[in-house]
Amino acid sequence: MADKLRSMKEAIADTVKDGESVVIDGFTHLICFAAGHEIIRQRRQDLTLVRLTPDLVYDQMIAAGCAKKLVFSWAGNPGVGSLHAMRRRTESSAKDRLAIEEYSHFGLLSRFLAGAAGLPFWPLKNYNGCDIAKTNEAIKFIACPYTGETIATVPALRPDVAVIHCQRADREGNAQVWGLYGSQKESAFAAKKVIVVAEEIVDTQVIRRDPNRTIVPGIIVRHVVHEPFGAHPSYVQGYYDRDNDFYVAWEDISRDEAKYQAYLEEFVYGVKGRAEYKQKMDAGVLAKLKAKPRMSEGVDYGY
Amino acid sequence: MADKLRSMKEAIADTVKDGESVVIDGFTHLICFAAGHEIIRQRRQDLTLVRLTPDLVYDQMIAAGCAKKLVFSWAGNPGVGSLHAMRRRTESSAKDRLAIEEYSHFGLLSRFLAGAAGLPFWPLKNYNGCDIAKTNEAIKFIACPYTGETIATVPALRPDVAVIHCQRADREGNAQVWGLYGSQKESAFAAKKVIVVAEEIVDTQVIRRDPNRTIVPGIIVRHVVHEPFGAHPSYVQGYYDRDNDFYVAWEDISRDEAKYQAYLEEFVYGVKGRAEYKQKMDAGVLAKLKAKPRMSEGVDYGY
Amino acid sequence: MATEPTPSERMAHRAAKELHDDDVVFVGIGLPNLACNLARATHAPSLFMIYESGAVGCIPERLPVSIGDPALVTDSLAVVSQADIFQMYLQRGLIEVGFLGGAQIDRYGNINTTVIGSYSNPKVRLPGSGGACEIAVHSKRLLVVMRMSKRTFVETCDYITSPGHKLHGKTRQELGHPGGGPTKVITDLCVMDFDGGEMIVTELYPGVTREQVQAACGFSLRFAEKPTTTETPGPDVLRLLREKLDPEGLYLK
Amino acid sequence: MATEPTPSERMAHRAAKELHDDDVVFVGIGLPNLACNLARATHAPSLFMIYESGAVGCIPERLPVSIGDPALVTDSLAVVSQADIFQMYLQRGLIEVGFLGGAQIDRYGNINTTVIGSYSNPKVRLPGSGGACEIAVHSKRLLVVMRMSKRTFVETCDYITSPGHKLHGKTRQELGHPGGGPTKVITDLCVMDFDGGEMIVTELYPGVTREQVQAACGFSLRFAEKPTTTETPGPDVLRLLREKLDPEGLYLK
Repeated sequence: MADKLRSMKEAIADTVKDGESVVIDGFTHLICFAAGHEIIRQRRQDLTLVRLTPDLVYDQMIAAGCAKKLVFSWAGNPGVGSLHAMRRRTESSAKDRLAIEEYSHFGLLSRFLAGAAGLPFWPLKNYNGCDIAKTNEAIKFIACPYTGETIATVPALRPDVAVIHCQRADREGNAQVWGLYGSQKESAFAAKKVIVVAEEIVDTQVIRRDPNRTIVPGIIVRHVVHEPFGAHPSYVQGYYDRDNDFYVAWEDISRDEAKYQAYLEEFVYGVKGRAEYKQKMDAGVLAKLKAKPRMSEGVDYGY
Repeated sequence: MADKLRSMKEAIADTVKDGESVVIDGFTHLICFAAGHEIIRQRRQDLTLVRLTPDLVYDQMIAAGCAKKLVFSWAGNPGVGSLHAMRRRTESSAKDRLAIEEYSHFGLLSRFLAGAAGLPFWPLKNYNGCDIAKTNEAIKFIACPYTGETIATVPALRPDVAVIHCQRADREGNAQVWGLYGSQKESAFAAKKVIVVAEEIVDTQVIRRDPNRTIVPGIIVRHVVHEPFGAHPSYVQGYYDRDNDFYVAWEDISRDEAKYQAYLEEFVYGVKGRAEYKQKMDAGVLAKLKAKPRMSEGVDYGY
Repeated sequence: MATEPTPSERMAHRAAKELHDDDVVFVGIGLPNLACNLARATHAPSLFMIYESGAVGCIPERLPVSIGDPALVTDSLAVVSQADIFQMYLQRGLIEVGFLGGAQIDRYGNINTTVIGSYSNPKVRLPGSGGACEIAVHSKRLLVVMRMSKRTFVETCDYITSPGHKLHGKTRQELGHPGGGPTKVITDLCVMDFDGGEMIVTELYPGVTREQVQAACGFSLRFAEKPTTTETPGPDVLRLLREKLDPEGLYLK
Repeated sequence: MATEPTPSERMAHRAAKELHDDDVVFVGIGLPNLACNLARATHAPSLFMIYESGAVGCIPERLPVSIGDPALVTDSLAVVSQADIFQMYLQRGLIEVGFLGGAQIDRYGNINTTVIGSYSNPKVRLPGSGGACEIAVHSKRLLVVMRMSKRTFVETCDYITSPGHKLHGKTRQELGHPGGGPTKVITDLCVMDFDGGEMIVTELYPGVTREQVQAACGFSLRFAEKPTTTETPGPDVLRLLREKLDPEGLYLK
């Protein structure tokens, strides 16, 4: 069995190349900010960033000049405001316009589903007559061969890289997740290269004792990174809560380009990696975010 | 919250009507023989039986005269021999011919997927040039709207009834499964009426403590049945092993029509239900089948 | 405690009234979230809440700040992939009630959450659809919660993100959208139904006149012959909203 | 212990040789199951076994009696739905090696596991495809394990369940089948490769002649210029097979 454990620096350096398409998955839960920050530190350029909900981490990558294109379905700071770097580069006043390719959640998810399933397209009942299909020529329509009804299709997406944050993984990349799944399984199977980032690296025996929890098998994984606190300010069920105060505070930081760049200088360029980032956090914040245990019971796999 | 707990007798009487299509799901694991036997006892007729692997329970329903049609993808006694009642009614010597509609596993599964997803068809890369597509006109081909390549399609399947056996469920029908899933989730979501059969009925709190294990939500469930040992001679991970000796012995019983009917008389018509069936089992067999515990650990759902 | 409800509180209260016990509701962020939790705490204790994040049958101990809040997972009945949520729950037709808001809405209930201005060169870039388009396509009943103004209730949306009853000249039926389309629009001044696929004001908030409503709308509105007066939330409901459901004023700004 | 291997043992041993360490193999029931477990116990300890039942990365403590045996689940690396197995593993192209047997095979490697006689009025009704059709469509390498006879190696299959290199006049490429098609046929007399999409005998079991092989085949066979002699399993392998892997003789009849 291959030991795929690498530092985040090594994993990103070996995997993410300029001009490639990258998915850092997670839906509110398990968004790997640590990977996004490392991509910024390594000054990758011309990336196509793909994700249902770009969230702050993609906005930071856009602000840092890593992205040429964004493929997405909802771009905002949930419940708080906008992604300001993205807005500055997509509105009519923008100088260096960011290319965008836009779906609804179901449509972009369906692109992952097709890629993950090895099909060239995916069908969904959606979009007929809506402007999303008029402004995105990748969305097409076919007639159902049985009923004749109009069904939308989207093309398969095979991103170059997918980064999957999880609660635990072994050194081969067998990754287990509980709580919200997002589209982690689908983006991992769709991708050409997969990096698994785990809060904990466990012995393969731990994985084997509860195989129904594995969502990404090691056979599709290129590198494994051990990165505790790697999802902050996003969260990891059972480990730490979402830093909602940070998301609120971000609105002010990100509205102002100078403050934005100062943030990146201090918390991204100014640190070597996630361990140093965590050391900069306020102890009170860390204590507040720490999950209060709610253990499930085991189940019996015997026969 | 509705209490949907019923006896198997009540659940079948209320749910399965003559002429309907029925799925008793499970792939080797979790095949609900108890439901099949109750359908036989209630002398249902003209059923369309749907299932990837008909297994012994469908063969028994065929022998008992419940079925007019079989929709399937692999019909045999795995590693042992044939389904003899089915063979007697499908080979050229048959008098009262059973209608059959045949797919491969992937094709029939895709029919469930379409039904479960509310789509009229499902696409798959398969069948091109193969005789399965020539002898089953439900299989069609479309051109991919992006690449032009030929993709097979199958029509959605919406069975009238699905029976889902599981390790545990609450009284509302929230069902949790570990070990092999078969196509339980897909057939449950595809079906119009769902019966959940559980080895154990648990408090809803048990379900809520580990929500990632729920594969069928109560909102799609009509009745819940508590039926310990309900899958024998199939198995339930963590509860009892597959009765492989029975599957081997079945070859002799089922080859001979008289022996076959004698078996049905004794073990199906001759008992009121599963509890009585279990009482007829040899104590040594029960002891041998009883699962040796292999507990998994709990995980932390806190925040 | 001020006994006079704010417009947000009225909207949350009125939206909650649309939810019945055992309804399967696809909960969105913001006021819909609050409305659902209010309904569950009052007349609809068995309201079945599903979030597009994958949490099913949620009973959050705290008001979720986002639709992916960990409190939605803990003690939920099921957590499933988003692929399952969109395919097996929404597209399959299991969602009775969907909730949407937006930046623009027209008389047919078409909603824009994508751009103000032209799509290729927008004046304001909004978040986009998220799940809105498919929620509008598939929900059996669709509730819209929006504040009224001439900027938001418009003759023609700059962009149709989510389909209403008629778009670009075609009806939902002609387009094959399985859901029922918008059933109510709940605003800060009034409540609209749809009649023949077009918005019609059927309720006015206490003290609000037809003229005020029309003045806050960018298109010529139809009114029911005798609009009823929307019920005012009582002190119990206000206390619940202010002290228990949203003590930090996340949504009740 | 008899040192002379039986035909089944030779077939299991020869099939095992086709499996390399780290190969991702889709394991079927019967001899393929035994061959995989033999390979894992000898030269390919990291053989990655996936079963169509949904068990991934299996290390069964007992020889599985069926492909849905509980021993495949316990201590596996992952258990997934069959939808995932067929879509995300097989159709996605992750399966390196597939295994098939059958009732009939033709010179192109087309396999019949459905009926003998006509489909609508069969003389013998066989189990059908199961996963065989898609395994033949998608596996990068396909190993076929079958005993030879004029009834099984036929000019034309009564029914093509699983596609070989050419069927009804069309090649795999023309039909768009992603997998590589049959790579080896392992029989009780010899081993065949495929050359230009047609079967060619490249190995003979010790003591077996071309004439014997041709006599057991329903079509005119091609032979390599110098077929090699298939290696005979040594006493260690036989002991492993008989005492450890299949002590009850489930597959080694």
